[in-house]
Amino acid sequence: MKSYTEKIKEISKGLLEEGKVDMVIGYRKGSVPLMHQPFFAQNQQEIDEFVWDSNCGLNLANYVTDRQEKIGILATGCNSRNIATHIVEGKIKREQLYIIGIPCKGMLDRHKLAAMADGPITTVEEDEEKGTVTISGDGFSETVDKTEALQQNCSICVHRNPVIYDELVADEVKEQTRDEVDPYAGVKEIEAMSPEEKWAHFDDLLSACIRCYACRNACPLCYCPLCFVDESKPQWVGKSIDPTDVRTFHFLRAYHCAGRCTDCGACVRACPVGINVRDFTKKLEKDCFELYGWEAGMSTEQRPPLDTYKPDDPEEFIK
Amino acid sequence: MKVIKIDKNEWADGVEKLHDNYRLIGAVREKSYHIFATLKPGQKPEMEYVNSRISPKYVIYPQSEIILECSMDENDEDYKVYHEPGDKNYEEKAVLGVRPCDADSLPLVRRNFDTDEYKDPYWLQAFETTTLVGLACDAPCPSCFCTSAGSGPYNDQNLDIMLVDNGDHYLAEILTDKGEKLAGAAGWDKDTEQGAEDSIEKRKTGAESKITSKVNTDNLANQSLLDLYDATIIWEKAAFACINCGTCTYACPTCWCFDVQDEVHGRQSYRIRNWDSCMYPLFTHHASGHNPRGTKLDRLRQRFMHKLKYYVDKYEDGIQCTGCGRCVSLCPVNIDIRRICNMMNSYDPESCTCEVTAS
Amino acid sequence: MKNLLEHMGIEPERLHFSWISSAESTKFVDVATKVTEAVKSLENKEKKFVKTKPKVA
Amino acid sequence: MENPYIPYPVRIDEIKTETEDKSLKTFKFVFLNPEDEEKFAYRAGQFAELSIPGLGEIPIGIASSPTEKGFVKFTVFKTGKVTSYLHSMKEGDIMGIRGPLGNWYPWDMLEGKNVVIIGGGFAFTTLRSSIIYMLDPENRKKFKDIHVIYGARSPGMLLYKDELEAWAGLDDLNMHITVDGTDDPDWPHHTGFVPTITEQEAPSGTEDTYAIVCGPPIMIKFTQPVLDKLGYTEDRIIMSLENRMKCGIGMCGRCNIGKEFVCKDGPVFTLKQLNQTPKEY
Repeated sequence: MKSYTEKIKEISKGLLEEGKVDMVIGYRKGSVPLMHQPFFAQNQQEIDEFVWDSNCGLNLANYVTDRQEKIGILATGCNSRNIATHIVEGKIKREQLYIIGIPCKGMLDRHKLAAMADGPITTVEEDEEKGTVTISGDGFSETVDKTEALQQNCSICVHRNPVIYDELVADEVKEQTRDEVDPYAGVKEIEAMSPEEKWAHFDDLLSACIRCYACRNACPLCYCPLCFVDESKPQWVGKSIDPTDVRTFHFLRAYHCAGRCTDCGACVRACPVGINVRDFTKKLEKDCFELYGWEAGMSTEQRPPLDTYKPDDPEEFIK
Repeated sequence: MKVIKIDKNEWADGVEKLHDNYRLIGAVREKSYHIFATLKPGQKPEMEYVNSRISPKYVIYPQSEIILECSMDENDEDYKVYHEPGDKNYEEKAVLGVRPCDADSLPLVRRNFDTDEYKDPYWLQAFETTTLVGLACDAPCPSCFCTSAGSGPYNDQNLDIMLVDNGDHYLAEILTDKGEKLAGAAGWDKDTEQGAEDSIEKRKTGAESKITSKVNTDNLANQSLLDLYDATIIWEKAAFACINCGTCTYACPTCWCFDVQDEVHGRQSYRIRNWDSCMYPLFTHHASGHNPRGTKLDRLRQRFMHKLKYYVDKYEDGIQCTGCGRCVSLCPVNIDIRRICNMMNSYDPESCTCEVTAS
Repeated sequence: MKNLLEHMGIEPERLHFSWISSAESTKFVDVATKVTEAVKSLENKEKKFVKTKPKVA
Repeated sequence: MENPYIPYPVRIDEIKTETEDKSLKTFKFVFLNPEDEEKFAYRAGQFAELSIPGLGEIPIGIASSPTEKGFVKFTVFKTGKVTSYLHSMKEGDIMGIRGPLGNWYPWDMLEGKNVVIIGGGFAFTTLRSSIIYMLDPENRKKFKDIHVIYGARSPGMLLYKDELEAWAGLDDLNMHITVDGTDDPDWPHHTGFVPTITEQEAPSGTEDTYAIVCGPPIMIKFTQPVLDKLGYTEDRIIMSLENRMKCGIGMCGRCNIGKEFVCKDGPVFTLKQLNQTPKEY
């Protein structure tokens, strides 16, 4: 990953020096393990703070919404798909962006690792040769395969390379195929449940929700100036932590992401209480793939399926 | 102050007895971390845990709470006349194993809810009926900075009892009448052996030495409020990263802001108080459309200025933070209050520069 | 919409989509009756997404 | 322990539409329990939360004067969810009032002084309260010259028209009514913006002259330099602020400007105080 970081710095330097962009958006080293900070650089000193490794989880597409400047931006596979979605939805212009493509090897799951650790984690070390991650803290040290330490969305990811970019920081990584990994294994588990079991599953899933809206705000798709949960005329949903209101919020938010979600995992990563919000969104992603053959953000030309009508759209549900 | 010894098996027996007299709240494991929750009959709190994910402030100040209710039926006596709900329950409760940093947040919050002019009956009644059995903290996190934020891992100032884990037994400081009463109800009264207070002191020094990160606050009161407010260098980068979620405020033991919402169900209307967050644009949004804190930067600055400057000036009693470190470890974009605090403390308005620390 | 609602535990019988023109009053009555009966015949009577008193402190 | 969240139940006694666009109505409330009126003892400049069960509360300045007994009055602009509903309510309907809240104009300090009241648009409500209060025979002798400068967009948008006319005829009050513009060739008052009329009509800002300014931000912005020029120092300019509020008692945390809460430490501040806080209003 060192080579990635060096290359990012080199490209950023060139972009700023040549005046091609006004700022470059990347990450700087975080003050706690597993958490780097989205950061913009406008000079050499700031470029020097850039870092790239498996702790750059928050989707940077969030940071270009409606911006007017010319921007250099790092983009992994999913980030680039969200940038493409932004372009399609008119939230940024392609010509404003210089996309520094990052072939991605996945991000570490901060919730999973915290749960594995026998105490607070103070350091995380990655051995790229061996493909392992070592977490340690006061009186413990544990080494696991990186594949086990990855965010779930990363471990099943089939688009690790950016779909749009101006320059890559390294050669493309090998893509996982749908034969090797089943992106929908988690969804299928829930689909196999009875209605009661499903209801109970989501009750349990959401029981810890504190409605901080980190999932929504970490999501690059959630850029509405006024979210439906915040509207008062009419008020669509209550604001307390009543289970019905909490579920309504999650259900409707997921639905607003249907056909647009790239499964970047920012929502899950941001959640302070570790709720797998993807249990909602992944189902919609699966349906869009199976019903419409659609994967979000693969091109800057096509609008998402729920945004368009075709005479041959499936309509079995209408009786 | 009296110090007694509670063998760990006596602890378990005592907790069993306490179930009869108190609603007990303690740390329980929720999936991969701990939260504070009401214990079921017979259930014991976990005493070996990294501090709870979200602060236990909701024990006294629930995230959502019905504060008033009335009927919407013309035939009822309380038709459209709001009154306190009839089913409010302020039974005696005890929090077992609360950390000193969380207990130390209560007087900071109290000064908001208990003023000369107005008293919040809900917070105060819940607070007054709560006995706090604290657990001195031997397992601080890397994000903890309580020792430089007016608290400390062995700070017993705001507890009724403080337990110190001493191997096969707890050494228990009985600090208040409430604590005395609870110890009595649990049947804990064994004298300590000689040197107990020395062991506490020794453990305290050990725990404190584990806390290596700190905030500098000595210069905050001297800084000009408007200079800090205008110090772009402090706010710009953090505001860029901020996604304006409410994680920091909801996890924080010293944040208290709330919203009030009316809900009608059937023929009954409820006035509900919900936690709110200064991070949300709607928090200050006028009906006219104008928003005095309309940008991310405004809102992020409000949170830190509130805790580290406005309240330093208002109460002249230090920062509105006990150093529990939750916002540091939970912020999805790593905005670190320690870093911001040190920047504010060291800001030089002449040169518009400040010291930037690693954390 | 239907898929996600079912996914989180709403019984399929509780959800129905029909295309009914404003002129098709008989079809509307017919569908409404069928749906009501389908819901009534469900074993699980627990009300979902129905809020009576907010479940808060 | 007194519960500060419980409103006093009131009945709407009278509703009067104030302006030609019907966006402003004055509500006269009578307390359901007569003893509540005493508990609701207020000073001119304070506000209260109007509470509509099932919808919520809104903070509104009290438009009646403490010298008017038997009722309280509020003039409400229709803008959000609660105010829109309030505008649809009828005489006889039951709702609630919680207060009085906040501070008031510094009446003790203003004793023996000249007072200039400058108001614009629908921010005139607590100024009405103040004028009625000062004109009360018991109180009038406490103040020296009183000037009132009040402007609205057009004659039809002026609040309290009958009272304005009555005040204009008084000897012990200098009333200056103005409108931005009018088609009425017989309009007997000023035409022009409030800052301009202030420059023409307001007395100079001597040591014993104080200005109370209430109005939309744009009016305040342009009136301030005029007052400067007239010699008003920042500690003799008094303003009333509005911010989004919920609790009204300094607890819910949203209306602060720096370390002050607009709801509890305000809404009345001197310009001097405001110059020491962030401009978050």
